[in-house]
Amino acid sequence: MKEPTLTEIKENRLWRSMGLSDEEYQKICETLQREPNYTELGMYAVLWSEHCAYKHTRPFFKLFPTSGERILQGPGENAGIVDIGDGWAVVFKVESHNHPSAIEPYEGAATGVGGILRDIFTMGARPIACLNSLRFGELANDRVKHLVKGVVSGIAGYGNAVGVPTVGGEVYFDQGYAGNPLVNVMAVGLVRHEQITKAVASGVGNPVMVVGSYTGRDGIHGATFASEELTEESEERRPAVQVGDPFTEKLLIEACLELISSGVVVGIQDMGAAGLTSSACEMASRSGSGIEMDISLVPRREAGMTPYEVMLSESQERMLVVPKDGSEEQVKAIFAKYGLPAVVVGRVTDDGMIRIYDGEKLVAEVPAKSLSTDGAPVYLREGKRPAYLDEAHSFDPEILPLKSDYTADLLKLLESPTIASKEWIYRQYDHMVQLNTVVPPGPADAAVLRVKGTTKGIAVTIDGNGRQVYLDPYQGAMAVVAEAARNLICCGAEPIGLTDGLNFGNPERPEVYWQLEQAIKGLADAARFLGIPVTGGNASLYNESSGEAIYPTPIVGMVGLLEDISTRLTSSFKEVGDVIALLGWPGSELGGSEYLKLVNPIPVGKPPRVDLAREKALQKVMLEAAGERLLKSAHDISEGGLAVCVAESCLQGGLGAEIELPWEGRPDALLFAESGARIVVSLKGENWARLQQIASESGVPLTRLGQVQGSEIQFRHTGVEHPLITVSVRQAKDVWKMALEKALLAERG
Amino acid sequence: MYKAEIKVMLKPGVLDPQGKAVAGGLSSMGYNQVESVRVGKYIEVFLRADSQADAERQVAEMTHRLLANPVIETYQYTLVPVESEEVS
Amino acid sequence: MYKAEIKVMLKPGVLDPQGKAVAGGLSSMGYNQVESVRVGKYIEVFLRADSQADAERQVAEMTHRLLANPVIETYQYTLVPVESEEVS
Amino acid sequence: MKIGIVVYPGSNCDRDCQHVLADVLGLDAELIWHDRTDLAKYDALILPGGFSYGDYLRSGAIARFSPVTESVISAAQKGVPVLGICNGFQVLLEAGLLPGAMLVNDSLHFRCHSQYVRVERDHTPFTYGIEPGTVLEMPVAHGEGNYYLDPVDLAELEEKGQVIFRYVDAEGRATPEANPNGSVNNIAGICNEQGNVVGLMPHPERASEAILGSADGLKVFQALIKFWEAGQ
Ligand SMILES: Nc1ncnc2c1ncn2[C@@H]1O[C@H](COP(=O)(O)OP(=O)(O)O)[C@@H](O)[C@H]1O
Ligand SMILES: [Mg+2]
Repeated sequence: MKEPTLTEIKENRLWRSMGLSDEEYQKICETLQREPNYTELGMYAVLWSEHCAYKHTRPFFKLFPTSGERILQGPGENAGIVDIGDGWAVVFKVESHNHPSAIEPYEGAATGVGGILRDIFTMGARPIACLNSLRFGELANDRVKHLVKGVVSGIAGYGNAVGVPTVGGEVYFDQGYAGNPLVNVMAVGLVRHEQITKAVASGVGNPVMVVGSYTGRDGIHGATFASEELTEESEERRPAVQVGDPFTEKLLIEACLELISSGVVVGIQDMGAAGLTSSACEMASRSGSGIEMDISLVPRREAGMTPYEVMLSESQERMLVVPKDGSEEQVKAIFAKYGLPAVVVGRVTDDGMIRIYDGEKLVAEVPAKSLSTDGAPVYLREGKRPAYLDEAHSFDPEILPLKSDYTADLLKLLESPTIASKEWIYRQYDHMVQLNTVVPPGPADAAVLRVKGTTKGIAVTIDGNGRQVYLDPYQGAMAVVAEAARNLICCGAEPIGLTDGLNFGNPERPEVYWQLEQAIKGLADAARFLGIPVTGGNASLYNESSGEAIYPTPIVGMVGLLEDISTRLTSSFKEVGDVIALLGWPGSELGGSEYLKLVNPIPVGKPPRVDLAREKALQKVMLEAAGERLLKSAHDISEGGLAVCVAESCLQGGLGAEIELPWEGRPDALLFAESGARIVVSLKGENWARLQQIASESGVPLTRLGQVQGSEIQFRHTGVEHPLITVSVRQAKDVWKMALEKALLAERG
Repeated sequence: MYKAEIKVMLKPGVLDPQGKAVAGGLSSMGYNQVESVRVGKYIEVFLRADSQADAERQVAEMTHRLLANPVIETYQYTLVPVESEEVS
Repeated sequence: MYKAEIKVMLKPGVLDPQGKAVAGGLSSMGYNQVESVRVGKYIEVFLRADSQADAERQVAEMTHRLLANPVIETYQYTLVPVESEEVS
Repeated sequence: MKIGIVVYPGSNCDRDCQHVLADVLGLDAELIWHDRTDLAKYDALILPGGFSYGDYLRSGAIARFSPVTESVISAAQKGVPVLGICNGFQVLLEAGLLPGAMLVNDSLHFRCHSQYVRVERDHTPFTYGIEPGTVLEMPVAHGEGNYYLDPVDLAELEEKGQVIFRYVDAEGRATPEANPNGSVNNIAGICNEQGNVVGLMPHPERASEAILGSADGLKVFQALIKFWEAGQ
């Protein structure tokens, strides 16, 4: 392939097809004081893509609280790092792979896992867990079923093979994602403080080495592709789909960790989106240095690759390493042990330039800083409150007919794939390898991992709720942070850090921009108030198909710490006769709930108001109660409300419950509202007084709801004779356990 | 009855981790003259059809829709009439 | 340079869960005339050899030793001389 | 007693096995990279789970030709106790140390969950002293664990008492529902004719500490210690 000339670039405005605007092209010319050649243009195009440059989200990032006593690394590196004491730290980050997964679900999801893992071990940490957050359209659609099966097998195929357990996640099925599924993956690693490694290219004269897989023509322009709307043509964009090789990744993990412990590494960076271009430029710009390399030395899989192709290739399972000068042979020997090439391709310089040679020939020369996020354009836009909000908010749940029996509604909720058991999914994930999974996926609001050799535990969760964010991006985003935190404290863990994933539509549309702005403010305000620093995140914009944006879907991955893992809790009821109680405030806001979705697929109503002071007080009480071992179970109220929450605790434990709702109000609202700051706990009667004391000291209401019983789930309303819900545990469990599998395997017609 | 023999391969240029690993395995077994290996799928479909043309149409369609993944794979097939086959 | 095209199939008596699933998938897509499906592997090996006979010997051996598992699988191969191939 | 744990490129339960043997049981357990061939100093060998060579082509197929495997074969022939867990079992099948082969699970999916397994015979180093009929809870985690042997050889395997573990329900019944992958006769683990080589799909090392849900798997490793102490 011959690369277009300067004239051809200008005549055909080739930057446009790479996703750059005319103004951006001008800005490049000004920076360089000349016109960029094709390779240089390609480098700018990928690094100035939304995916790499955060052009629309960057201005908001300063809103996030990013510091704290435990923070060893905030945003800006490949992943955040939080200290957990005893010389250990937790490294974590979330990443989206929405567009690739829409086109090729298996490989899209698989390479997403591979990419986020590299972000973790590049910091010197051993990856110890993966989670995923998924959004699909409704399962009635065959295309959706195909996507679900593909994505789940892709996550399994990659994660299982590399030996990192997939310990949790969340999945929603909703019309809002019909054209544009979301696949966000989070990885968590564990590192000794002294092993922490950064992605910097410092030390003039130090070698620059490419290690790992051979470079091919995979995914050229993947980052640009991730920054566009999905169209019919994107289905044709074959090269943007990459095939993952988990076997090579496993070897790369072991080789990199061995290399890092050998002490010769100055900096190391994975080659993710925008491949060699981004890794070189990021490593250089972080340390204010430059890099000079000869890409004819890069080990290749295919013949005849042009400089443009080599610089932009997104071949997976590769890293860029800057070792100390003189240690090249040692690096090569370590990689050779794992059968991987390690080749010196260049040197660190002091002039801040990325200078690329193809043999003797200089093929690109650009200032590293100008390529980096510091140099990329930033767009502040005018947001506009979307018109749909007024109509949606005007929905009044009071118009719903009252019923005397809500058993059928509970069963419908338990059967809806969003709420039903996710066992069909996590059974395909190896969630046990590495022997740390103390609370596996399923029985609790978060997964709990032990830290071998200590008494500590780490709890991890990932959460989002696009329906509520759609109805009120600010409140909805706060609710997501609050829910993630509740999920951790329900396991007895104190939240210590969060990473966010911003999944939105096209930010150039004022309504989407408004959603983005509001949601980020919500995330930031909640994180600040609750004292949970943000250590990093990811943005995936342009999630649209046929002009329809997805629901604005910020997701939050959160990590919590248990100083003593033996105080952990799960959500299942444990023993007949235990008291069941509500810790927190009664709630009856039905807006945006799964219950309303039964009657109206589009989200309607005003979503629950978030009261952060209440959330904080509740957290304190819950952690104290867990620490004193007063509780047998804890489960936060989220999708499906109190009724589903209690039912889940029953089904997990195979026991029933006898509940009486002591509040006034519409029974459906009491049963199914998704208001926050509420946790259903169970405990031995003898611990009641102490729990009440702790709760009242913090001003948190504690309400007795009933008790655990044998084989039936029953809800009554005080003063009403006919029970609101009566169903056997067996029947509810059959429905809940099999629903997802049935919906997925159901034949058409 | 017709028998379709369908070969499904990754498109040229798409990474083939299996092929790579097998090539590595063969070379460590001493087959040093192996240049490269590609691993794909081989699928046999036995079907009833009114005519060769009808069988052809069905096989082309099902291969494109289900048996191969056109995003990363290519395929080839041959179709032969067979006596009633042992169906397994 | 030679190119070996190797088809590896499960032996007739061995149940083929993948083939069964594909057949089920095809029938639910409306291909009711599909009688049965078997899924196997298709492997291409490019190798240098002094002669067709030498290539033949190598391929037979590597297939028997590694590419197929004689406990459950059978295989067939063809071998053709080719011009130097693009190696991927 | 010194135990060697063979590490192939792509093995991923090697460190888990080492953790249980060394940290939980206090044994001397070493990792052996696949290019080594000197296994003389080991009193027992373990082939752990994982995805050797990505399990590309067939599980265990390429690992069978790693240098270390030849040495494992000769050690096995000399009577050294050898245990293959999951992928390790698959390697033993490919290496011909145990009869049969693995097909993909009948569900076509990877399955990871807790599982009941019944111990059938106690004449191997890894079941020594465990009462036949004992039901152990040990997780499975595999995509290709559907054990196959042709009917004639299967009859012989049963006849000779080489079936060591079977998938069962909580009550110890080998029902079709208790079979996670479609294995013939609910077979979860077998041994060679001499009894010193054992392969099983479930993961005893994942069930060796109560905090992880079950400590039943520890019995398998303790059996080896007893067997060793008894000078068998
Ligand atoms: N995509 C997934 N991958 C792995 N585990 C999942 C996934 N989705 C859900 N889970 C697990 O299933 C359980 C129930 O999930 P969910 O229905 O979201 O529960 P809750 O509403 O209580 O948070 C959790 O343990 C969760 O981690
Ligand atoms: Mg949830």
